[in-house]
Amino acid sequence: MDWSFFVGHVNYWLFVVLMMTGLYVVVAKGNLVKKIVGLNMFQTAVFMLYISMGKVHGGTAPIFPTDMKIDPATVYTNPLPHVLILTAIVVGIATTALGLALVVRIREEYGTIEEDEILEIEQDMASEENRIHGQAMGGRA
Amino acid sequence: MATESVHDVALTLHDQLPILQLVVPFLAAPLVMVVGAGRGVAWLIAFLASLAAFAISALLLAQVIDGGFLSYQIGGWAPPLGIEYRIDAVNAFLLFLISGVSTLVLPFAYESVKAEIAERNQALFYTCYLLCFAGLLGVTITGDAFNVFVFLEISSLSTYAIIAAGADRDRRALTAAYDYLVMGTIGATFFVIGLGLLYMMTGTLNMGDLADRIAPQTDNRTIQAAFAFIVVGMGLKIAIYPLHLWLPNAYTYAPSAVTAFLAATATKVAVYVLLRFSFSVFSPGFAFENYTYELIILPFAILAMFAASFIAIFQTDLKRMLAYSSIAQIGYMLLGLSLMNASGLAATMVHLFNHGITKAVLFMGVGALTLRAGSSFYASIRGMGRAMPLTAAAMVVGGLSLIGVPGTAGFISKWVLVQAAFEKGWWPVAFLIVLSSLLAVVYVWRFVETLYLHEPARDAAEAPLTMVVPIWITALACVWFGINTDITMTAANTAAETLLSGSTGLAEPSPWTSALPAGEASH
Amino acid sequence: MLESIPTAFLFFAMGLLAMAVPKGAARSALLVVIPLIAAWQVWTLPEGNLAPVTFFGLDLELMRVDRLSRVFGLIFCLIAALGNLYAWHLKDTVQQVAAPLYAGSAIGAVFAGDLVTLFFYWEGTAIASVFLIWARRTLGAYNTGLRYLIIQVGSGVILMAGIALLYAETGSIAFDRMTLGSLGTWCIFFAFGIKCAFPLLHNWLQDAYPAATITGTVVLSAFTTKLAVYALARGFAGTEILIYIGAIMTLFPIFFAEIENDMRRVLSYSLNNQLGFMVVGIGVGSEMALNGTAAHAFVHILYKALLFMSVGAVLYRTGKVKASELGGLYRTMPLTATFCLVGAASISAFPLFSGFIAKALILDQAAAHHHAIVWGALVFASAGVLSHSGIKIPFFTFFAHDSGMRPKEAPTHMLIAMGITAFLCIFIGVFPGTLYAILPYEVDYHPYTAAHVVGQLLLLCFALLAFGVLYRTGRHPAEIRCINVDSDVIYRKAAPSVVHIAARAISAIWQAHAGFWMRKTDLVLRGLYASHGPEGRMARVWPTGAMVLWIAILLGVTLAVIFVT
Amino acid sequence: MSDHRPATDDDLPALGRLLTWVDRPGSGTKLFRALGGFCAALLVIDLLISKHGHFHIEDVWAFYGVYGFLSFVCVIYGAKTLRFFAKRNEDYYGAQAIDREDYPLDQTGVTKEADDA
Repeated sequence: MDWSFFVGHVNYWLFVVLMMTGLYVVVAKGNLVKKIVGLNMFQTAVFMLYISMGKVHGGTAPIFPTDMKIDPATVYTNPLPHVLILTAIVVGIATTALGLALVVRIREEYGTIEEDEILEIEQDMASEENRIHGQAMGGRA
Repeated sequence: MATESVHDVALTLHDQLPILQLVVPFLAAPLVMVVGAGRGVAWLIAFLASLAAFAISALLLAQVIDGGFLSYQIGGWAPPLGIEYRIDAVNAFLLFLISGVSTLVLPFAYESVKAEIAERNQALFYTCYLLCFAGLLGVTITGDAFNVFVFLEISSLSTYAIIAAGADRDRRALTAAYDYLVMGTIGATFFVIGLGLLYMMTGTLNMGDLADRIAPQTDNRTIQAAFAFIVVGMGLKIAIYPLHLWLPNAYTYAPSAVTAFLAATATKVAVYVLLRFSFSVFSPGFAFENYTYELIILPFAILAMFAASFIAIFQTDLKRMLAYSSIAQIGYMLLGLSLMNASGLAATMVHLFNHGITKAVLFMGVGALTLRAGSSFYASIRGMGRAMPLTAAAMVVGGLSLIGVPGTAGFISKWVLVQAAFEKGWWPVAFLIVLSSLLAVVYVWRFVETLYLHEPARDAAEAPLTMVVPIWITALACVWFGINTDITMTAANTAAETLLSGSTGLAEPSPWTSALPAGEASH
Repeated sequence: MLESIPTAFLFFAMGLLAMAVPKGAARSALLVVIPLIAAWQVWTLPEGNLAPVTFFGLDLELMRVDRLSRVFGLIFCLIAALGNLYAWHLKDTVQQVAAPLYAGSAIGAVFAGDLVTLFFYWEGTAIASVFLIWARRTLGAYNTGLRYLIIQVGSGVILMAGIALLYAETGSIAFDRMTLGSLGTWCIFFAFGIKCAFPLLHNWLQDAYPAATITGTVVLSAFTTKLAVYALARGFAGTEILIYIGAIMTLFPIFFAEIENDMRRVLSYSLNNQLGFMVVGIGVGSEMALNGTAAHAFVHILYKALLFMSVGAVLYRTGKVKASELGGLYRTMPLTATFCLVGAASISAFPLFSGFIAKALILDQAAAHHHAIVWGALVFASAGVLSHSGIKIPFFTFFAHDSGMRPKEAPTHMLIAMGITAFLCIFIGVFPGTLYAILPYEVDYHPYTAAHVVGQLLLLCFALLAFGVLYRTGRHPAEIRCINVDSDVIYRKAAPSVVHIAARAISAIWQAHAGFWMRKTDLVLRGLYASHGPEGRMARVWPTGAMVLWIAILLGVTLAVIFVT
Repeated sequence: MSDHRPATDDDLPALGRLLTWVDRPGSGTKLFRALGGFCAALLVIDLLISKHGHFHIEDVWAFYGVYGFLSFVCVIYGAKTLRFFAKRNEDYYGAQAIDREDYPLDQTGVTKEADDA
């Protein structure tokens, strides 16, 4: 693994770093909004992977001249991954919006957006249910 | 650089069936929102769209049940550049299941949604439901790998929304939806990373074309990594055992109709995608696949069969119990898959279908009980077998099918699965399948006992007819497909053969196939 | 329309309908009319495989109609109607549902074209029929029923094993002629043999039939064993060992019947003896011999039912069925006595009665194929039949010493049922052509030759003479209260003793270990609950982060597995 | 039970009354003699008809008669011997066997009659 290999794949290294950072945020942060942010970083890493993949060395923007006289020597960058990622970006925005909307609703219902506090509330609810229904089932639940 | 338009003559409506399958529910979704005011209308539009989709899927299945496939080119753009819808026995069978279940769940949903979701949200609910439905159909029908991702996200996003709609009854629906959103997004993103890696190596996204181009470079690490990403990403959607953690809460706190629909379809679609990629895109002969299945999927499948069943036994909530039972049943499907032989695949396919209808009966039954008893805890549904004889009897049928009692659909799939294990010579696995069925006996007996052998906890009327009728149609389907295996086994066997024969390649050779050498697109 | 419904389904529908229709005349009428419709259907069905079904990739044939299955199907339908007419007075849903299901299973089995269908119906007869025994609703009947059920279901299990072995060997489940040789065919043969009451496998019959209800025994006597005869005729015609098995079957029950006190058990032994004739016919296996078997089964179902009906009528009127308690009933039950005499004459094969024209076919064939010893045994058995069924049944029930009982004549519907059956016995005896016409093969035989008639009369009349001499000199065995042990002593007495001793030994060992294992099991259950219970580690709600971590771990493992291998 | 009915012959059904002949003193002997006569007649007829049995012994005069007589005697003495070995009390198989219990009277017509009376 020499220097040129490292430089030649710099977009992948950045992709890996960004992806892992995103995942780490999702795993490590207890704040629900921060988790969404982590998720966003994670997705952005993928956008980067795709977009950098479409780049062809020495290629120009894939726009045809208006007279449609195309020089066969011209190298174009592959536009397809870019187009794909446009869709993925839309998906990402939708996910973020929905996620944040859920966070708002959770804040309304639980009064907090810290995961450990929410879990504690839910654990209490579950224990209470088990107590009630466990007894009702003759302790066999 | 337009590709040539393939068809000069106008297509008949019949030729347009593949796109109609998708377009009908898709267009119905905004329509529901526009007319939203009267919920009866919203429901009616959703139901009609679903019914139409069901009819279309039946027509499609009839065309491909004996083998062969239909290829539909969106906008007349030829694959691999254009998006192709490719229908063979495998996905036609699944389309049939999805639209069938939806058509049965919607009549049930009418009363259930009225009781469980605030009135102002109901039109939005049906919109999301239709989007989810259309998304699932889209994932199944398309022959384009990236298209799978797009539809997957459409169905997922709407799924998060309709799960969260259960918050009117229990606020934990919100956290369930949030968890599912985080997990689902990561899963889908893994999937799309896998696609990116594949695209990098092949320069194409059409499944048939992908298969042709992957075949010569199976030793490539990038291809192998792509496989790992796709398996894990889809595994999350399937709820493979350690990745199942989103499922119990999502199923438990979602509105009853949503649970019935999702349990019968969503995970099944994910299994389908895994099958499609494992067999049609990557070909079944790849050594790395075999190892993945034998060393990772198989142990977790068996673990799921037992651990999830044990959890199910100890539950206090019937709905949650059924959710865990679903995880166990997914274990059976993955087991069939990891056998990697024709009968194993047939078992997976037939179990997809049979478990789909079985769970539809049970979750609809739970929905009806919840409507009358207020919750699905064992304590509140005690003795309801006497108050709601029709619903309870149908649930017993579903329970028998879940166990795999002869004469029910569940028996057929387990029978085929055990046979497949024998065929492979995996006697211990066959033994484990039977053993885990005994656990199913325990948890099914628990709810049957609760329903029948206790003094009723409350007075309640039988569920409304709009619920009882779809429940019973599905219950009878459980029995029918347990006795008459013509449709299911033929379709499953054809599907297994189709999958095992690997990719069929592109529908029509196109100049683009040769014009784009593999790997060129990645600098 | 009727062609498309397998006949068995008509009976099953009848069973279900019987549950819906209120007790009384309507239900009783239903139970008589539908078998008649079924009989008409069987009569008019074309030959061929009428209801092919695919199940699990197996091609099943639910309705294989040919001449052999038709004659059995016909008599089964007919006797179902007569039996139900005899049971007109019943107001017992259990019996009125079990009887049609039982008859339907037997008919379904007769028309089964493949072994899998046969197996299902085979078990169906076992399970449905036991309710006719349990319907007596006494502890004794319950125990007997259990024994009966175990043996009958056991026969089905062995059949299943045989079918599986045969399928593994030949890849076919067709129910056609088989040759003994492989383990599979031996299993099937053995299963048939149990239902056919082969020697030493026979005792379930004498155990169970006297335990059933009055009307139940009539129905029972018709189906199970004759179904087995049909199955043997279909599968093992011409198997030589059957000739000797059959010969033994004709002989040994005679002696038991002679000293048995319970009249219905006498008839059960007699039934066993008659089966022997049919089995010999199957063993000979020629077309005429098979005709003889079919004819004998046909007439035997009628006269055996008639005898059970007349004894049943006595039981119905007096509550007693033991020879030592009966006698002299002809005074008040003369019609029943007459019908009983008709049945007795038929089974003894007096000329002009149905037994004469059917048994002759088998005897003739045994002789024609030079089985001299077997032939001698059959003639001996013919005289023996006279001793118990021909003389003992009518004589000690209706004549002999007066028991002092003056019961009423049997109820009208029983008389009608017996009358019709008796009429059929005589009609077939007088016009043998009517029966010969529906037999599986062309019949070229004339029973009424001078030599045959005189020979038969000599045999029977001298036997009667012998009875006269022995009875008048007090040498005929007295009718006393007792039972006689048969092979059932093995499983009713010896085996339980052995089991008892073994059980005590085992329980001693168990006591020592049970405590230990109970504690272990308890620990395991507690452990499972702790981890898998609602609040256990495995079932708790996990933080999102932990779930995501799982994804990462699984991805890592998958990648590692793929790259390493 | 049915014993409450007066046992005079006049109450019997016609056919039953007719049949009481067999119980008259001497009737048994008459019947036995008639049977003997019939057997003798059969033996005579057996001389006259031509027989073509499968076995030669069938064609011997009175073969079937002798065989029938001897068979019957064998059956009776065989049965008596068997009884010597096989006979047991009715409670041999314990109290829970049908041999010990009466047929449940409520399933017969007996109780109904008793009610009528």
